[in-house]
Amino acid sequence: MSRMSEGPGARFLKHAYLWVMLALVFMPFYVMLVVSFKSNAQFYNQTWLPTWPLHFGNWVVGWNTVGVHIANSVFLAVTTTVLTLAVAIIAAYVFGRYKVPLGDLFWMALLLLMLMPGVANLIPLFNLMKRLNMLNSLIGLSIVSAAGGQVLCLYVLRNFIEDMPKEFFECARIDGASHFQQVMHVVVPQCGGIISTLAILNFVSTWNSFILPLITLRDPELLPLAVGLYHLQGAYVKEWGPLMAAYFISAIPLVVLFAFTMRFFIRGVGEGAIKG
Amino acid sequence: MRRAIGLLLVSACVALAAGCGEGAGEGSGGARLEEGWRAYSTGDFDVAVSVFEGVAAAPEATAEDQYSALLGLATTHHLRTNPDFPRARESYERLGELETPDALRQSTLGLALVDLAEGTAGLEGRTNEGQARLMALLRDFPDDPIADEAVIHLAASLLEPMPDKAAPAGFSLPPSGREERGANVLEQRLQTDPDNRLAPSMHIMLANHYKSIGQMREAVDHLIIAEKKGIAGVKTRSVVLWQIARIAENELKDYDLAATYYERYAREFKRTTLFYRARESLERVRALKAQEGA
Amino acid sequence: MRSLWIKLRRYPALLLLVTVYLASTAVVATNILRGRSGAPGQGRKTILRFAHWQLEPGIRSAIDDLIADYTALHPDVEVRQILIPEQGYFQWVNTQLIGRTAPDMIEVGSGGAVGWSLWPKFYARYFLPLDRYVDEPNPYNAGTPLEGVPWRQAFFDEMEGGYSEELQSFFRVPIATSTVRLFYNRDLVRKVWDGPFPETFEDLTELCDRLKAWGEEQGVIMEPIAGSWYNFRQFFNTYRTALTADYLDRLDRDFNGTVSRIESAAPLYSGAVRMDEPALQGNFALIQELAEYFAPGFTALGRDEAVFLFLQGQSAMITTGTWDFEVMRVQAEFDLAVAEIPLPSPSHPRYGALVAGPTTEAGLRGGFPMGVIKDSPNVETTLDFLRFATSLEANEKLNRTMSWLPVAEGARLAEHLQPFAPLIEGYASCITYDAPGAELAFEQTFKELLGGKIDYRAFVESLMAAYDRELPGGVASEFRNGEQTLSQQIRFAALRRAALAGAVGAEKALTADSQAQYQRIMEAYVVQLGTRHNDIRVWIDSVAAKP
Amino acid sequence: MARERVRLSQLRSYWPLYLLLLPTVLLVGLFMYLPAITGIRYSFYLWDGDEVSTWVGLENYRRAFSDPVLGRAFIIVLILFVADLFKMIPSMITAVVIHRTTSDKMRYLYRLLFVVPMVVPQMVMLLIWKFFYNPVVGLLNAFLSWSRLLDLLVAANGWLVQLGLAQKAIFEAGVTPSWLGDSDLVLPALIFWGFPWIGIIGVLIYLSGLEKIPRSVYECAELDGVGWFGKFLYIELPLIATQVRVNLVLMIIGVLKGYGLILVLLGAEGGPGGAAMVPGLYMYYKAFWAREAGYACAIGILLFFVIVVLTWVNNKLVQVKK
Repeated sequence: MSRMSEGPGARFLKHAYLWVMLALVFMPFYVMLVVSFKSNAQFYNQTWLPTWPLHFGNWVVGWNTVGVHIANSVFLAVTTTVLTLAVAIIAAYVFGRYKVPLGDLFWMALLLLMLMPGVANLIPLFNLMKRLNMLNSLIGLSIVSAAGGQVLCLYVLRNFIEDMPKEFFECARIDGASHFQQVMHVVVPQCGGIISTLAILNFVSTWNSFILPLITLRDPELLPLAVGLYHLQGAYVKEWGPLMAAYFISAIPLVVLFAFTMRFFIRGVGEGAIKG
Repeated sequence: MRRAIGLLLVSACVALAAGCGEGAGEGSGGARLEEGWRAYSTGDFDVAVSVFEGVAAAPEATAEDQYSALLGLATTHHLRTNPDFPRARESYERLGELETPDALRQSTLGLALVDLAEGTAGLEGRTNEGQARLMALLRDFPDDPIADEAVIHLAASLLEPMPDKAAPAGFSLPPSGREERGANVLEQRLQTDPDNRLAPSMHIMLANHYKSIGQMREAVDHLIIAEKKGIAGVKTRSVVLWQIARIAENELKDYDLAATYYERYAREFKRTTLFYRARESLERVRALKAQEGA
Repeated sequence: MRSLWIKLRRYPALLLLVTVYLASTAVVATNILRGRSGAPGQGRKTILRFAHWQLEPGIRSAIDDLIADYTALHPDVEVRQILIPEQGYFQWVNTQLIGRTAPDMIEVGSGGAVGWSLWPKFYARYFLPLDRYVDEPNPYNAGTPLEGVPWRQAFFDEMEGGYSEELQSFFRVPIATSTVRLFYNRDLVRKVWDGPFPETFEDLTELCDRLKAWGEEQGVIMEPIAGSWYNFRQFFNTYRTALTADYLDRLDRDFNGTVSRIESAAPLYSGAVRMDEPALQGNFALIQELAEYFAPGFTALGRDEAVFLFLQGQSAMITTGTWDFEVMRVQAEFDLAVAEIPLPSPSHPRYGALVAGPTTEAGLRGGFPMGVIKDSPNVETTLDFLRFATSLEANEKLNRTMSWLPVAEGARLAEHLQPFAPLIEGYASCITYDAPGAELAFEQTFKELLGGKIDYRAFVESLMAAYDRELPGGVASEFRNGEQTLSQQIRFAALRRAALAGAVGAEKALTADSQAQYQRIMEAYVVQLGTRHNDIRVWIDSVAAKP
Repeated sequence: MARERVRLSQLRSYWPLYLLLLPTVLLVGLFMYLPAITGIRYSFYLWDGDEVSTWVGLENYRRAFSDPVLGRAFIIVLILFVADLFKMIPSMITAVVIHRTTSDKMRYLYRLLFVVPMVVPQMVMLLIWKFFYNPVVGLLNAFLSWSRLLDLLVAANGWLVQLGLAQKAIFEAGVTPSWLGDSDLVLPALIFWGFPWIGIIGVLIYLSGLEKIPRSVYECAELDGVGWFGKFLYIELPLIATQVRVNLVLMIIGVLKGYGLILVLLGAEGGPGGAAMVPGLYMYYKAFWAREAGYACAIGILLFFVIVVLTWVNNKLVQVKK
């Protein structure tokens, strides 16, 4: 049976297609880079191709505007992610292993939440945060975001734990492991892949989250990147070069993150979906 | 699902509990009352209510404190953004039981206003009750300054077009005769006490009434008197001057009068959007006058 | 411990993450600590926060200069600006106020957004009434002609820009003001136009035609007028006033000199005033004619994009206010000049007969108004800063550096700002087309008309349809809001009454002499009541008159 | 693994489980359900979002059902939804093509490369696309006029008008189309937005499905001489049904709830003639601009029901054969 491989023409076609697609997908990346070196005049006269002289000054300006916010974003994103997963994993363990009375009701209710449009609930949520003195504080913000992240994480993790062989838990239990220990020593190692994937997804979404920080944070020195940059570009005359440089800088941490975790991620998303 | 709801209630309580940050601070009746009134004036009604209730309930509260507290409580319930008429009514009545003349007047006026408000909101017969109360107030305390405000509210309720679900416009004009009564109330007050502290306001009301029924001469006369008696508000004053001049020119064709008041307007209100128009109109009426002369 | 280290080494990503996280936590913590505003008296610096939406380049630095001058006098104070883009500003302020996290002072002026109409309500709830301060002299005016003059008298408009009619009380401190003009690129204009800049509408269109032609023969992009919806409205308002000012006597049923929204909407609704009357038709015909010279699809362009076109010389003109002048001066690489928006001359074939005159700026009030948050811990310091900002010298300097018009009485206008001096002669706007409830519909259909999607007839039809559909509801809610204002006034009157009737504490809670205020409020109340009754009558009549 | 059933009677020994659930329950209940419930409650009020609120019963809903703007909004969002159905295809194809590339190394490389653009901030995409559509200096118009496609469009438009198939001229000679400023072009512009419409998450999800296909299946197909398209139709498509369904659900939710893009791009009125006023945006407009938060909540609830129905239909239609 050596007819598996197709002719060279077909193969070339496939690769050609993929490279074209890649080119298109990378377009924004390219533009971001090119424009970040332009003065407004250059940007105006020749937007899409590199122009000389390159204005490295833009990057300095960009850094000055963004630098302040990076720390906030990292703090916010990491705190949120850790909190979200810590809470979700434990709950998922219960949902995945046991049928506790009324558990399913809560489960249904949880899934319904995914469909709730948020705008109108924004005001009540805000009032609530006010009552709890959670406004203008990164911690408060990350707690709320963690609540938002629950639904997806639970949904995916539960299916995973459900499909894990019973034996793992049984052995652990025979060794007298408490529920919590079972989570630590059985669930976490076994679901490492999917957990890290969820972590990345959470991280990215928090990193890009906009409306909530915009509303709940007051002091400029607390703002995360997305909002800080929004303020920068809300100016009545855009300085395109520094703007793009700033955005580029704000993207770098994500690049680093991906560089390290790509492997889990690519696998994880897939696995998660099949279970879903 | 019931479970979920129950959960929500629990968490709601948590939230509320956490929310009740500002406890009622201590302090002498006077200080607390000032705090309450300030809260009232800045629109923190919940604070105001809690303060006033606190003082009113305090055993050591003096009669004055009681009076101020109950008045504040009633007024807050009555005029807060989402009025609570039943409780306002109840506190006004408590106020009335204090039996100092001041308390009695304030409570009567308050109750009347609540009645009127409920009447406007569509409760049957309330309007009449309110008006009756106000008349009683006028009868019992004719020479107390509070009567002035009573007159204004009474007149207002008689003159105002009533909201009316049935009417295509959502409002219906007052039935014939009611407006006249409104006007009479004002005019009587102005006869008995022509220089009461709200006299200018009353004249303005009368002027508005006459304008609306097209008796422009009377309207202008009242405006002129109001202006003579002295209007405290700068903006109000500019409007009055303009109205006199405009009506005199367009309706009465009394160019002398128009000229005098345009002139005053142009002299006193340089920094208004009507300034240029006033100067222009002044030229015009002068020209017209000249024509008449010739 | 060691085992943990080994574990970590196995996951470089994790290791990195942990370190970065710890670092960022440290930064965040220090930020928060530095951000803590110490209550006055303690060793720590007092931090004033100051939110506004003037993101125009140059303004921020100008205000920083002001702050520097102030902190030079008061080393124990630090003032920080919070700049929020205009699009998000109202929502931001709104939430900060409800959340009681608002900064010490915020800009509370009138922007275009629907939500701005809510300010009065906010003043009453969240802002500090200034009545008890405005009559004290401003210490920073010592040694100037204004020495010893009460604060409010030290403003060119006697601080009317800070007075809230609805609440009969001072709530704002204006620190600058501005007017709207037509900016143009003299180099470009000279290419096709010799002699002075057009003073009539017909010359303006002529100029635009020439510019277009020139652009074509040069083979460069040339959209004569740079416009976004924002900038376009300034044109529209000017011409709306110019062509409809004489409707005053027809619409102003209670002779109070102003046309209320209902007085304007009701006749259009009933057909007493018709969209096909020459003045109204002319108004839109003129604006359509003008729209030809804007960049295509300008209604979808952003304000920044319009300025960009102008600065890059792709357009020769733009209308905007003083607030954009500074950035233009700094960034324009051409000879920038300013003129008034030209009106059709009386001899203009179609519009000449309809034009009443220009829009008056006699009513100009102090702008860039700052409100003081009543539960800020630093009220006194905030007021002191505002006194400084509005003192003769500081205010003159501030406005020279940021190219706005000063508000301090007798402050000199910088030479380059002369063209912005307010014009006294002219009229106030009269008809408004965006009737209560039909705002959205008007904006949408109007854009259709300008985009050439629909002709005037279709425009009028769909607008009138929207009137029929939306107006009853809109008017009703307009009346509801009116009721709220009235009950506000009764509320304030009741406080004064209580004080006069000797209720303990009420007198102290007041901001000024209760007797005078009581009378002022009652007057304002009866005037309001008159307007309201008049509006209701007008509405009833026009509903009855509607075929 | 079958889940262990815990009976009420056993709760004495199993109560700690609830302890483990507590954090989630608290978080979700407090920060997601409480606001949602409040929102539902206020949908029966005339509420300005702050403190002015009066009970009006079903008034808001009655109003919603007779509100032409809202009706139009739902039609618009429907159009966008249908368009997005087609916009799912590129991801599918890409996934299939990647899957069919024989060398494992390349396959991995491609995935890697496709993931990278995920880091580009949304705002940048927005700015770039907005500039791309800019009528005066935008790339699109430059391309159209350079490639003479514009003239073609003008001509086509002209014919359509002549044939009476179109009423008005959208493209006119000498007038550069303003894609975001023209009520007839806004929707197309939004639909074309984000070309080539490859969502990496989607691609990965499909790939994971495809991986489950045993090589033997292909071999049989080869034997029967099934063409590449046949393979796609008979082998691949059925096997990724689950994934398609997942993506569909995500897509439905995203489209119907979404408004951020249009808000930032075209403003709260939904662009010229409100041509892009989607329900989500209308809700936002009512809540934060018109300050009719009560009405906004009502719209939100209606929207919620629509989404529920759609998701249900989707799960019924896209059947998964195990």
